[in-house]
Order: sequence, then C-alpha cells, then structure tokens
Amino acid sequence: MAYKCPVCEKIWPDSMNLARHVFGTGDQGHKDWVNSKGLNFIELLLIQTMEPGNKGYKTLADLLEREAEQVE
Amino acid sequence: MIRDFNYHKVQTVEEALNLLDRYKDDYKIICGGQSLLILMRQGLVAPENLIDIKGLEELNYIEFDPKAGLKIGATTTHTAVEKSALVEEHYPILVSMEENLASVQTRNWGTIGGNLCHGDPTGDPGAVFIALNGSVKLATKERDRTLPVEEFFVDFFETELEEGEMLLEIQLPVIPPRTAVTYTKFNIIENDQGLVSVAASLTVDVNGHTCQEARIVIGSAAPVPMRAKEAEKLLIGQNVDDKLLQAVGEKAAEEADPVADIHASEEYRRDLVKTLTRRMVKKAWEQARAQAPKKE
Amino acid sequence: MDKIKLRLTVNKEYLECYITPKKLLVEVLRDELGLTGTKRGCNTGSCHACTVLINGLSVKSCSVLAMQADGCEVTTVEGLADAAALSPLQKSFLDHGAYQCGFCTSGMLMAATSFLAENPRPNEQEIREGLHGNICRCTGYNSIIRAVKAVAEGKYKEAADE
Amino acid sequence: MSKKFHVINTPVHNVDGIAKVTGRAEYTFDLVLPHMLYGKILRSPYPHAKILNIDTSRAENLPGVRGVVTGKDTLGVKQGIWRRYKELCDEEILAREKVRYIGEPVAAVAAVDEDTAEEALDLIEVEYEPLPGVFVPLDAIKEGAPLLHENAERNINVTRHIEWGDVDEGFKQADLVREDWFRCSSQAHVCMETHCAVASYTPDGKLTVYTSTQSHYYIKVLLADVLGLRENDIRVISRYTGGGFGSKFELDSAQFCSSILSMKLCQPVKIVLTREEEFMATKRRTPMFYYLRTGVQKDGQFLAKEARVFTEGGAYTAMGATALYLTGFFQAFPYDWPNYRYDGYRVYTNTPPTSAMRGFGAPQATFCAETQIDLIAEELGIDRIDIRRKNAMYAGYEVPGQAWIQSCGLSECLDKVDEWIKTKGDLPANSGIGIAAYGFMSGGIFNWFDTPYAFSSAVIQVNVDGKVDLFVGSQDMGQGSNTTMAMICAEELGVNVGDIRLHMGDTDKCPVDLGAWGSRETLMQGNAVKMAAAEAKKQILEFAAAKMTPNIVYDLDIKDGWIHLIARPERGLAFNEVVKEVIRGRDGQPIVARGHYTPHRKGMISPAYSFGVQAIEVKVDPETGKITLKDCVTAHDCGQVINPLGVQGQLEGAIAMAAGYGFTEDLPMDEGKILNPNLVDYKLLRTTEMPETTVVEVETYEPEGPFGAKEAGEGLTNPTAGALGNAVHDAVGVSINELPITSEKVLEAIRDKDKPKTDEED
Repeated sequence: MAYKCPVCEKIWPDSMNLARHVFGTGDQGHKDWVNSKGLNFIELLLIQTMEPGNKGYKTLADLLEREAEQVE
Repeated sequence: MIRDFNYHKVQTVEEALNLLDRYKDDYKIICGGQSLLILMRQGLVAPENLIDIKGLEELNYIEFDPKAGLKIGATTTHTAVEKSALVEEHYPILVSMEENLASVQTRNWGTIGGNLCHGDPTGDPGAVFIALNGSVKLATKERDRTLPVEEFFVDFFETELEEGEMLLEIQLPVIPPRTAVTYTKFNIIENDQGLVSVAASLTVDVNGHTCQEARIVIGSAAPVPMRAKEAEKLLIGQNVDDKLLQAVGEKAAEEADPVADIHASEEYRRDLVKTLTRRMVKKAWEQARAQAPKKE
Repeated sequence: MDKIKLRLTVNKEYLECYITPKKLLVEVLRDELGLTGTKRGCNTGSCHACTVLINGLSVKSCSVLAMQADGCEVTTVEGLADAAALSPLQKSFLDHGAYQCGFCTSGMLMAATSFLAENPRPNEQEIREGLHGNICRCTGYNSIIRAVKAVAEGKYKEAADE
Repeated sequence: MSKKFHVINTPVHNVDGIAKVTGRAEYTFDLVLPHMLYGKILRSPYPHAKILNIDTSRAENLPGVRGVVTGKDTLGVKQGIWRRYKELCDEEILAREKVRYIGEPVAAVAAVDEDTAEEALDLIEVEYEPLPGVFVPLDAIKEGAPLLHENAERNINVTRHIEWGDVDEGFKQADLVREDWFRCSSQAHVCMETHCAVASYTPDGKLTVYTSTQSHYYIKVLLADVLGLRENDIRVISRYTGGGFGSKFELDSAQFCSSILSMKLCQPVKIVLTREEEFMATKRRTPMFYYLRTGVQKDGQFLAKEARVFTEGGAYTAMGATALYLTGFFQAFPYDWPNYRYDGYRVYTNTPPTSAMRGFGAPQATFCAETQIDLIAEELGIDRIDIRRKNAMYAGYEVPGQAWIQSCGLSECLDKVDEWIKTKGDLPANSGIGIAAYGFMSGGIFNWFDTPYAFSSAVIQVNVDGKVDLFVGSQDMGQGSNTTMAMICAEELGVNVGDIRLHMGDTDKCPVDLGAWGSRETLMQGNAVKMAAAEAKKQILEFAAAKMTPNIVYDLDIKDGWIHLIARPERGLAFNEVVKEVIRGRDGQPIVARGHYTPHRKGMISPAYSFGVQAIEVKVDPETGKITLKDCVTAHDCGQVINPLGVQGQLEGAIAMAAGYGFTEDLPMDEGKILNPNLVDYKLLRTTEMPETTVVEVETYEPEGPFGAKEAGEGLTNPTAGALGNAVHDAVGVSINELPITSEKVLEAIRDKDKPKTDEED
C-alpha cells in the first residue's frame, strides 16, 4: 500500500519506507509533524537505537498508516 | 617561547662555580639540555642566567680503578658511556641501560650528569646507579661533598643540589665478586620512559647457595627512584626459589608508591612492579650464582 | 637582548653570524641560513625530524642552543650530496621508496648517515634501534629499514666511490 | 610474449623523490615571503562558554604587533564542506558568541615575529561566561543535557539509517544470535607537517594562500564563501604537503586566520600550528559506541545483522556526517548480508570536532565486525577462514540499493592468507595469529560540496621536444598520486615517466579535482588523466597515420616514444619528430587534450571497491599484558597495481597507523581537555615496533578504473585493529572490545578469564 508523505507529499511504496523517509529527512517540518501527532521524534530515534527490533521505525510506520494519505 | 636569558659559556669548573655563586638566586645550568630546553620552550623554566657547561672538557671523562671503581664526569654523554670499553668490561649493565635510553640523538648530546640533575623518577641512570651503590660528587665554590645517589633525589624533579652547587662526578664502587646487576623497564614503545622500571643487584655466598646481599630499586613508581628495602630483606640468607621470588615481588609492589596517569593505573603499575621485580631478582640470582665457584 | 657571535662550519663552509642566545640550532639553520631542508615536527624533542650532524654525530637541532654548537661542524641534508652526486643513502631511499610525504626524510637521512658511519655493518635489528627516535607517519618504516640495509650491504658502493 | 604494460606495474620512485631526499622540497612550513608577518591564534580554555567581551587593545599596543582580529572582523559565515546542506554548516572558525570546545579559535594576532605574536596572545582579554559542558554522546542525548547548538535538539547532529532485506525475519531463522558492545577510540592524524598557511592579500583584491592541504580546490571555494570573495580571486598553492590522512581537506584555522589578517593588513601572514594546537584543536578520528546484533545459521551462513552506533561528534559537523554513513555501510563489508539494518547517530559534545581520518569510519566498523565474526566462529566451532569465505562478497554482487561490486578478489585473498598461516605451523606459547577481512571505496560519489565541475579533470600539452606537460588537480600529500598520474599518462600516451612534466598544487594553473580524500585519486583523477592522454594520442596518431600511409586495416600504437604499426613494430617514427610536425602542421598550435571523470549511476557510495585480508602474528606476555607484533601478511586486491613501490609503502604505512589505533594511540580527555597533546605522551609506533610486512597482490581487473586499477592505501587502515584484537584472542584467549587494546586491559582480561598461564621472561 503506497503512502504520501504528509509533509513533502513524496510517494512511498509502503509505510515502512515512508517512515524511513521521515526519519532520514529529519528536518524541522518532518520533526514537527511527528511531534504534532503526540509522538516525540527524538524519543523515537533513541528507541530505534537503544532497543533491538526496529521499534522506533515500526511505531512511526503504524502512525503513518493511520495518518498519512493512501495512494491508489 | 623561550624567554631571553644571559648566556654564560664556561671553560673551567672554577669559572662555573664562581658564576653559580654570583647568580645564586637566578640561574640554571645547561649541559646537554635535552630536557631543560623543552621546559624552557614551554615557559616552565625561565632563568635570568643560563650557564652552559656542555663544553666543560674537565668533566668529560670515564676512569676506572680496580680498587676505587668507576668515575664518570658529569658532562660525559650517554653515548660515551654506552661505547666505553671500560664500562663494557666492568659495568655491562650500564651499556644495556644506555642502549635503551631514549634515542641515539638524545644520547649523542645528552649527558649523564644532566640526566641525574633533571630529577625525573622515570630516568634510567638513577635507578641503576642506586642498585650499583653509586655516589655523586657535588661542589660549590666553598666546598665539595659526596652523597649516595639514593639520597640525591628528593622529590619529583627535585634533587639535593643546593644553591650554587653543581654535580661534578658519578662514582661507582667496584662490583663485588659473585654479584650480578640487572635492570629492565616496562614500556610499550621501545626506549620510551618506563611505566615502571626495576634494577636489582644480588650477591650470593661463596657456594652460591644463598643470597648474601640484595638491592632492589624501583623507578617510575614513586616521586624518586626508590629502594624496596623490605623486599630486599626477604632475600638475605635465603635460597631464591619461585615461592620466594613471588613473595619478593609482592613485597616490592606493596612498598612502591605509584600514581595513576593516562598511561597506567596505580594497580597496573603495582602489578608491573611485582612481575618485573620477580624477573630481575631471578635473573640477578642466576647470573650471580653462575659466578660462584663450581660446587656439588 | 644583545646578539652574540656564533661561528659555525655548516656543510664544510665556515661562517659567522650574530644571534640572540636563546636561538636554537634549528632556528639558526632554517631562519638565518635558509637551510630549510631541516624540519621541525614538534616542541618536545620527540619527532627527530630536525636531526643534523654535529661533528659527525646525529643530534636533534631543536634540542641544542645554537651557541652550544659554537665552533662545531654541522652537516645538514643539504650537505649530503656532492653537487649532483647523491649520497648512497639518498640513492637507496629513492630506489626503496623510503619516503612519502618527505617531511621526516631529512632527519631520517641524517640519522641514518651518522648511524652507518658509527656502525657500517649493522643487522636489521640494529638499524631499527639506530633509527628508533625518528618518527615517520607515512611509510611504516620498513622501506626505510630496507634502504639503510641495502647501503650497509654495500649495494650502493659505486655511489660512494663516484 | 610482450609485456602487457610498458610503464605500469613497474616500481617507480616518487617523481618528487630527488626534491625530497635532498631537502629541496619546499613545504608551506618552509615558506618565507618578503614583508611577511607571523600569526598566532588565541584559543578557548573552556569547553563551553559564552564570549561576553574581547578586549584586544593591550595586544594591539605591544611593539611589533601589526594587527589583531576576532570574530567581529569576519562575515560570521557558518561554514562547512556541506554546501548542499546548509544546516550542517555550523562552524565559524573564529567564534563570535560562543565557544564549544577547548582550543576553539577566538582571536588571531599578526606580528613581526612568532615570539611577539605569542606574547600578544597573553595580552588579549577575553571575558567568558562558562556554561555547563557535556562530553560523552550518551550523556549529551539525555533530556536536559546542555545544548551546544540551538537547533540541535538533544544534541543530535545527524542520523543515518541503512536497511535492506527483512532483518527481523533473518533473526527468526538464525541458529545463533550474538550481541556485543564495542567502543572505538579516537585517533590523531599526526601529520609530520602541522597545519599551516601563508596568506597574501594584495590591494587589487586578490588573495593567494599557500597551504598544506589535501584539496586546494576545496580550500579555494570555502575561503571564497567565508571571505566574501569570488572563487577565482583566490589562488591556493600547495606544492608539497607533509601528510594529510584526512585532516587537511576542510578549511582550518591557519588558513582562515592568516587570510583574515592578511586582508586586514595587506601583508603576507604565516601561521603554523604548534604540535600542541595540532592535537588540541584540529579534527580527529570519530570515537564510536557500537552495538552489534548478529544472526547466523549453524553452518556459519550469515543471515541478519543489526548495527547501532553513537558517534562522538565533538563541537561541529566537520566531515563527521560522512563518517557516520560510511561506518554503517562498511559494517556490512565485505560480506553478503542478506538482511542488514543500521542506525547511526552523531551527537554533538564539547570536545574537539571529529571528522575524516584515513578509513573514514570503516576501521571502527571493521574492528567491531571482525572481532564479532571470530567470536561467532568460535561459538559455532567453524574455522575463521571458512566462515569468511562462505559469506564473502564476489564480483557481480550487489549491496542492495547501495553499491555494485564489479571486481572482487576477496576469496583469493582468503586463500593466500590461509596458506601463509599454514606455513607458520605451531606457534610458541602465548603467541597467536588474528585475521580480518576488509573492503574500501575508490572515491566517493557524494557531492555534498555542490561542485558544478567534473569530479576530476586533467589537461595535457605535448611540446615539440616530446615533453608532455600534465596538469592535474589532484593533491600529492605523500601518498604518491603525482607518480601514479605520471605513470598513467606515460602508459596511455606511450612515452616514459621521465617525459612527463607534472603540474599540480595550484588552483590558478591546474584543472579542478576534488582532492585527495576517500581514496579517489587513482580511480577518478587517473581516469581523467587517461582520457586526456588517449585524446592527445589520438591527435598524434591521426597525423602519423597520414604520414605513414599504412594499409587501413593496420593499427598504430605508441610505446616508449616510438610510433609504430602494431603488426610491424620496426616500422615507425620517433614520437618527438611526429609531434614537431603535428605542431608545425597546425599553424604552431601545441597538442592539447582534456580529460575528465565524474561517476554516473554507480550506486550511492563509490564506483569501485578494493578488498583484502590481513593476518597478524602477536606475542602476548601473560604477566604484563604486553603485546608484541611479530609478523604480518596482507593479501590485497586493488585491481591492477599501478606502482608496486607505492602500494607497498601505502600498505606498510597503513599498518603502522592502524596498529597504533589498535594498541598504542588514544586521546584521553578530562572534561573536554585532551590530556596528551604532545608526541611524548601520544604513543606512535616507531621502527622497533613495526613487524615484518608481506604483501600479496591479488590482481583483478576493475572495469571502472584506469587500466583496471582501484583504491590502494586508505582501506588498508581498516583491518589492522581487528586482526590485532583477534590475534590477542588467539594467543591468550581474551577478547577486548574496547580500543585501544592496551597491555593493562589485556592483563585485566587475562585475570578475569581464570588464573593466568605462566611464562617466564624470555
């Protein structure tokens, strides 16, 4: 299922790739969007690094599945 | 940056002592200057008067007398000691000590007297001279005195030298029969200053059965090169076996007073004292015994 | 500070100059005499890049006051070759790639020159000990050791005879 | 059989050799210009502080002082090499409001001599308001930690994520999953020539900067950015550079401060950093805290790897963002990992900035990875060579989404090292051999610098006497690129190395090349040179063909200055004779040709990769922990070797530097202050510590490289620390996960293991 980035409207093939894009870009716009949805961008990054199992990315991907616009 | 100073090059000891007397409160003697110039560049030492004794040929000598032992003039370079046939014959430990002291370039210009007067507890000659029961001859304009090397060192970079006084000569007694002297230092980069160094001198009885006399000196493990006297006592009158060696090493480690720095912790230095002491005493014991008349 | 007279024979040429007594030998060679082949790499007498010969013996020119060399014969890297004829060590350094950035090379050559004069037939371990003080950050030293060894083994004899 | 090459693969001494062995090579350090002043830089004694006021009046009044500058005299441009990513340009060089590390420049003085300048520094009064500092990345990311930069929340500077495959699924299938933590230390470059510059600004608005650099092009452009000049009003000259190792391609304080002073005074100003400044206030290797979780099958097949890294960034981005990417990329090297995930974080701390250093993040990655692979092999009871061979990269392998490996001799390298180990037989007690495999890039594809020029360019002019002027933008800092370029040019053009006059190190005369970093010169500048030479050759052969009128089916070639029919080599003409006629025939125009190279569609990292395996034999004293390096072999695939003498020198130099990283070199700090900023306490290997070194060249052909060549030198820094650690493990059974592997750590680990073996002194 493809998703559109809620900030820069780039289209990604799935929510996980969109999550990577959001983290990877990491500019103020993307950070603010994540924070505005009740998550903490930095905390997610730290979870991703301090705990095994891709947890930070999964959490963000879950959020994006709910909040980002699906395409096709 | 080196601060300006008045430069005095002296030609005789007398001239030097007169100058020391005249500039009592603000002078520094330079000989090889291998350590002093670094301190001066860092601004840690900034004397008004610099008295250069490097060219003092009067103090550039190595003499040996079968009764009195060895005399080394203070301005003798490390290289001269290292290459001396007399030293090689009678005090081979000094040759190997010199070969492992800093670089060829340092030894070519640096002097044995300058090394002692720098008062660095990591210096190699101090520990070895103490093991050899050496003395230093000091002089002011007024008087001379002779002092065991052991008493020459007072604290980190501090010696017994008083105002107006300079080192003239190092004296080493003849090494007694059935005696061996060993020295080693622990470092990662060869010829570097030792994290710890140990010198040992052992004399065995005529039969080579027991240890009669012992001197153990530890460098880099206290503010001055120090004798491990308690460890020495354990050896006297004993046959030196592995168990005793272990005990001697442990005792020396207890006696040592090392501090931690970026290169090693205090504990590690104690460990090294223990191991090095054990090894040096063992080596000296074996070499001394080899000199005892064949028996059994 | 008043300047005082310094007399030196540098690369076989006698000269006199006036310097402040705090000048190091390396400073006089480089700044007063323009012999910039001699380098400086530290302030602590550790790198030996400034090695020159005083009366034939290798010495760190950063750890000697110029006045202490008064009346002495000093040889620098500029004095190694005889016009276009390189010394055996210089030739061997070229052939063995015994330098990279070249900054330590002068000091290394001077140390090796003095070492071989003292000990013309050294083994490899002796060469390593003889050059122990000189830091090279580029080569890992082994090419330098090979170059000195080749000279010690007489492979550059014709260069010396030229 | 005729030789494949006429010039290439024969040992050639450095084309700068004569200058270097006679003391003639003039470094920036040696330069004196008429009317020149000497500069010194005042640096912050605080790791973190606000600058409230700087009073320079007393310094300015000191006799002999000609000028003092502070941040107020600058445009206040936050600069960095990240010209495409402005938020990563964060360093002003002369701080205006705040200092973030001990050693950060706050003012600079120009005076008639160095002593006066130094004295003046003491007279500058800086009023600071000290701020709490933070020194360790894991502290710096904590909530409430002092912030270094306003826009960097939790002090996070850069993050990197690399992922392919299905890592979680990979772990599910694994028979063995290992987790390990590692700490990789910092390292100083210790170039023998410290950073230095002579800047000379003239009233016509032109600035000339002589400097010790790895990239004169970068320095020119970066100076233009910070000084508000046009790029081509600045000329950067760097004929000889006394070592670089990654420390000299960013704008440094000597270049910047001498330029600012010279622009103010219109006199040349020379600044040479002291060795202490070099340690305290230039950039350094990035310390890394590494977590590795690795899943494998019981037969040793690699399934999944998860890597996490926190890097100590120091006060500014520098080149650290690239180190963060490359360590993640090379963590998966040189193996086929079907599933891989990497998360890296670069964290600001109040310490000197960390940046590029030979290996650029890969030595850290390789140490951790290769240490862990040995531990896995041990747990599974698999031979360490076999486990590596089983998973080795191969020609044609694609690193998913990242890179395409076109040539790879890794398996052969493993065979060669295996043979070497077998010849060793039984080792003495407490001796051991460790191995590590590695790979590296041949020049980066990244263009964060945003250059509109080709990555590398070359110009050739062929003169009437047959002498060839070769203009390159590459910088020789000792690695021998001048020789490599002369050889490539000579080979392609069919002349001898002695026929080449090389022109380099001058932005006014040489075409653009990005500089000597990321192992790019042989491949990138080499390709540009080869292209230019081929073009020149074509021009000459067209004329020669017209003159010789051979049958149209015959080909002409040039070898050793002889233009001839390939089928009948005796039929030919002398190169210089033909060249003379070409020039005459062209109304006197010399033969000029251009070449250039820019990678296109070569993945994310590099157009080509070198590979290798290193084995080191050590002896460990189990009672002191002392490690002695006994012997070392490196089997190495750098494609077609250009200059064997150069490759050997690079290899041996890399071992000395990387072994130093492995067990002697470190930069211990206290509250941001480096405790060993001198060559007494910073322990470099000397002649006596170097082991024997054997090189086994495994030749492959790299289609992307000139004559099939690729990187040879930087990548060799990658394996040594890992191989050394594995050798210690082999010798005494302890594994140290923290660099450097000091004797003290080894002894402690031996104690912890069980009771020590005994071994008397030998």
